[in-house]
Amino acid sequence: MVANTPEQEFETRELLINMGPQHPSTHGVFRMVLGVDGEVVTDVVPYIGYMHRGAEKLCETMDFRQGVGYMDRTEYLANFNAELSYVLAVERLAGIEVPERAQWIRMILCELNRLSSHFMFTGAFGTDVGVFGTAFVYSFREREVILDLFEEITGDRLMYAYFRPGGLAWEVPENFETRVHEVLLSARHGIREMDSLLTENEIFLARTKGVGAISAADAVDWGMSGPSLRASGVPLDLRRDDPYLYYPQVDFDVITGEAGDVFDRYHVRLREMRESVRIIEQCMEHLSDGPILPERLPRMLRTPPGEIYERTEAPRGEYGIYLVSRGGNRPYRLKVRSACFSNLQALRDMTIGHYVADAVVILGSIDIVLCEVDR
Amino acid sequence: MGESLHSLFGDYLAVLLGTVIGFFLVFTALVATRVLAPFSPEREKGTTYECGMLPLRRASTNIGVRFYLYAILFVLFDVEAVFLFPWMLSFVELGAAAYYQMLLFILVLGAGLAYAWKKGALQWR
Amino acid sequence: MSPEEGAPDAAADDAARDYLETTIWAEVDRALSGITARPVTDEEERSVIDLVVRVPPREVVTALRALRDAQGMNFDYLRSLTAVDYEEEGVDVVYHLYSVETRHNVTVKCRLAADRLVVESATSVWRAANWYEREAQEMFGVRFEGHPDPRNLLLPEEMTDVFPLRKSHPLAEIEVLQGEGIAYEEGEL
Amino acid sequence: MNGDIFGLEINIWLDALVRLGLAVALMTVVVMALIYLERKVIARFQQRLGPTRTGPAGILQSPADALKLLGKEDLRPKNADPWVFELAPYFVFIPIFLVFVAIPFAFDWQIRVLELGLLYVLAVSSINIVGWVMAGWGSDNRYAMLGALRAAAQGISYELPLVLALVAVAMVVSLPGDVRGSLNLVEIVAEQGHIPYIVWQPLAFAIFYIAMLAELNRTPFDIPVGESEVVGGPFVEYSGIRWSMFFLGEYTALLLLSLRGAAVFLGGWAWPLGEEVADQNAALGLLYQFTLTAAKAGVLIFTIFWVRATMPRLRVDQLMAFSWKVLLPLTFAQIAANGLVLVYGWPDVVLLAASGGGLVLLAVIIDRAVRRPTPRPGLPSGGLEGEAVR
Amino acid sequence: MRGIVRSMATTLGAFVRGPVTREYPEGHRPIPERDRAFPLLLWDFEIDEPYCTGCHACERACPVECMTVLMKDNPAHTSLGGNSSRRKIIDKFWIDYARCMRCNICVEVCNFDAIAMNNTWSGHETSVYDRADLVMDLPQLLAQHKAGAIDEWVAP
Repeated sequence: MVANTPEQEFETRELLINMGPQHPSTHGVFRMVLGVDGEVVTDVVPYIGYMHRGAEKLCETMDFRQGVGYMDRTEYLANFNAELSYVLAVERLAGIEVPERAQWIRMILCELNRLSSHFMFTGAFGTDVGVFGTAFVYSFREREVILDLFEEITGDRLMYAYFRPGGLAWEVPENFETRVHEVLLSARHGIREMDSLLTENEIFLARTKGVGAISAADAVDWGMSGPSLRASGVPLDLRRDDPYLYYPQVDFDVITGEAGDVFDRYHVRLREMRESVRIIEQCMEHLSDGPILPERLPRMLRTPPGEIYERTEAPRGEYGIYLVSRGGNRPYRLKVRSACFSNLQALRDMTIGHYVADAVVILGSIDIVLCEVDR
Repeated sequence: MGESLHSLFGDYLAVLLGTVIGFFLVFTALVATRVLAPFSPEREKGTTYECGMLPLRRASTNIGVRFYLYAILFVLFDVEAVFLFPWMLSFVELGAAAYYQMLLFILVLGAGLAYAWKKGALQWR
Repeated sequence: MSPEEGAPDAAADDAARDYLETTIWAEVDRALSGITARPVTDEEERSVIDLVVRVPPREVVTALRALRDAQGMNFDYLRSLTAVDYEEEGVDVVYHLYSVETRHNVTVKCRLAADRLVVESATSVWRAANWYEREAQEMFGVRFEGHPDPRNLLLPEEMTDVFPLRKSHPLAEIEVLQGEGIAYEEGEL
Repeated sequence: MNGDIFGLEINIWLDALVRLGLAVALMTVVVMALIYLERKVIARFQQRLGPTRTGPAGILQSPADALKLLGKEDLRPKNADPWVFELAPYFVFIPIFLVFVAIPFAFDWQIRVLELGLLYVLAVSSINIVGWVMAGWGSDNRYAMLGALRAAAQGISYELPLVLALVAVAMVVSLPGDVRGSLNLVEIVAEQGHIPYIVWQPLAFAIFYIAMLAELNRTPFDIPVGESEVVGGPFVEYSGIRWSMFFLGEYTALLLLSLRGAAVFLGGWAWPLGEEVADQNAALGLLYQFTLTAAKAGVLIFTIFWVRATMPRLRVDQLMAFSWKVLLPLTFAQIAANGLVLVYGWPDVVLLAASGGGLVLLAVIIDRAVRRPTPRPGLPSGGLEGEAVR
Repeated sequence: MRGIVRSMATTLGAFVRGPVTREYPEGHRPIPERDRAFPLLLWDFEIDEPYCTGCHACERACPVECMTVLMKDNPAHTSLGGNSSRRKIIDKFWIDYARCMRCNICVEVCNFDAIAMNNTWSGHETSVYDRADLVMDLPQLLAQHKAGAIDEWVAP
């Protein structure tokens, strides 16, 4: 409690506003201190680390199969993508050949996961912009359909632990293909509905256009990735530029924005969902019978010494696994390069000079997952 | 006491009564909660909500001048609105002259608004 | 199953590695003229898919800046920055770079002696390095000189004498500190 | 029972007391119903179920909430200004309650016929902004403070279009004997027996509706209580029954403003055929008139819920700009046009033409101007990492 | 204005279509066969004893170390006059459901198909007031299968 001295009586002071760690708009435990002059943000200091669980250290004590379950927990909205980075790193390091069917299923699941993650984003973003829960419930409805499918396949709605170094844990159910088509049908409907609810709405446009813009050069300098980077007009998509799985065999567009503002970040994601639907449809055509694990897979997987930085395009951007092995059945060092970690760094640049209400929208537009940031 | 005054009093008397009743509604509710609700003061409960952090400093500091500008503008235009009420009830009887006089008044204020607009008083920074 | 005996496309792998260690290295070497850099070709240490370049700690920021500004293959994107603890051998600081235009990767490493964990900050090259360096600093005790804001990032701010990701830091003790395991024995929290 | 207080007969006091008592009962029941309905309706818009646990289909949710709030500990932050903090609920609730005095529900069914009813309603209902500011200032909380300032700025900004839109209608009222203009709400309603004023003054209605949303702090104008920014605004620090006073006030205001809108624009109890039915059968007519009022207010309230379920929230600068740069000039134009038509005695169709044109203009402005990207209001200053804030 | 109208029409469409959620405790969603709640132990009805021999395979494979296994000599073994072929049998088994991360690894490593993931709703509704109550002992782990209340799914 600081009393006003007579000298300070008439000077307006910067109001410090604490947003988080327990605030309705911070998408998890994240704290940012806003310096506010009237309604305009003059300074932003983000504080992270509330969710730090030391996943990297834990993975050093776990063998490669156990580690998969932990990758889920570093990125709880795009678990398949996180698992994928990890198992790809292990496979490449150990030189394991993965059967074709397993790869295609992995691709389908990863793209479905991208859909579910982006649905989650549009919903949460709608709430940030101020739609009272409607966008949130609609997108959750669609996400739920996808999660139902995931549950039928893996047995869990969120922490799948389904990929294994070498392939998949077990075969997908028999009705997999029909179920995927059902899911795609509902996802298409969901995308359309989200489009008509938000994209053209004048108030939504007024809130998002020109807000939180970041230039392409700045975005690259900050190490941003994923849709947040592409919104600024940098066509960097690891699925195309640093291919993994069978992405070179499918046809899809890399969606980019122009202004790099909040609206572009939203719109890039929405359009990307349509591309994901396209990719999944093509994958379904390639899907054929076959094994899901290589024939000769040792019971306890060991890798030769060496290191690998395996990167994949997760819904939020580049999800990298830096795996250093000195031989043996567990990583010597495992570093998780999370997309949100880099994207969040740019928050200060994007927010300063905007209104308080915009700070919330900008934060929402980066689509942060604090679990991934803090690991 | 004149008849008209009497009737006026009779009409607005309900307002006076309403104030008292409204006061008692709130008051009884607050008394009822004192009686019914548990009351166990703790230091932590008395702290200001600040997203789980301790307050950085007092909130009631001086606020940027932007908000006051709107207040001043409002006073100006509200006074005009007050003038409009008596005019509105009588201008048809008073004829075209009364209308144009008021129009002039509105135009002057409109010019004031345009000036404030141009000066950027309506621009939030 | 090691890559030598099991991988059917070992020849393709060799070709890819050859490309990394000759063509890309030539480009990188040209960019790094005047800096004592060498590619890691040791089987035990090299990366499976990327070129790894070792640079002495003194020259690392110069090298990074040269790589960022290089003509042709400019590595303008800092993917990741981290450290690896090799106990008494020292600590490696690892920079993963990427070229947005030419889509090539390179990994820059520098080995810091265990008794002198200091390296110049790369924040002047990429702003992206800011948080990564803060994280490496609190987790490994590597001091990045010239960092604009060297506070702890993930750990509590006053926790500056504990480096959790070092190999010498025990994993189990943290759990005891956090009060895990107590609940089950005493039947209450 | 003969006698007098302040020179007035006891009967007048008793009559007022009974009518006010009825208003209290009505308010309590209707507000509880409204809270329940809003939750159900918005849930339906969001394809959810809404409350289901208390009573059949959850209809006892509101009474249960009221009881729960009554039983909750009443907290006051240590730093709060005790007097301001404690008095704020009174200032929010009482003015809203007082509006009841002049609202007509059916023919000759109101608490009092006030000659200056419209003016009275406008004057009284804007006092509660003081309560909001008191709550925000007294709480000594940043969010509350910011919320209160926003509430005040928004309240006064939209007060003007609201008042002027109603003035535009009140001008048009034609009374027997070729008199135009009245502030008596009963007369205004009675005059709409054939055609409600929304037909003659669509622009005024649109402005009234928008300003009403703003006055009620409803989406898309809910920045003072914006959950994701200021965590509920001025009431962050209030709990238990004290908080529920604000809530009660908010929903009472919703009810009363809708009733006001129904009375002034939609013909209240008079349109269609309100008086004719009453002439045939008094009891049936009364019921019919009540139903008409309730239905019209209900439609307005439903659209408010609908808008709330759909719209994003505007930002404070856009909100202010919309009021001062769009709505205010348009209301002035509306009043000037009405005056012109009335002074020269042109037919009422001209009123419709002018107002309808204004409405189209408003739609076009919303369509165009709002799409422009907003430039960054302030420019960044300071170093790479904020030393100032630490 | 057009966009606003479109948004309003969208929500109105949803209003007409009706709710998609359901009332949770009253109506349980059908749960897929592969659903993984928490692990439980299976009962060998032929011999009337658990399948588990206490071989510690799951305990060693568990990433979060939530299991504690103690084995004993099987009193029902054929050499002792019983009808069981299991020389060793489980004596005590604890699984701390509070730590379990439901990764299914224990099921995969089990050589005797003695452990499975609970795929019933009761496996999910495990709220208790005390964390210590989430440490399940052998009778609790066996109860559900012994009572025939589970149609378990073990990955092929």
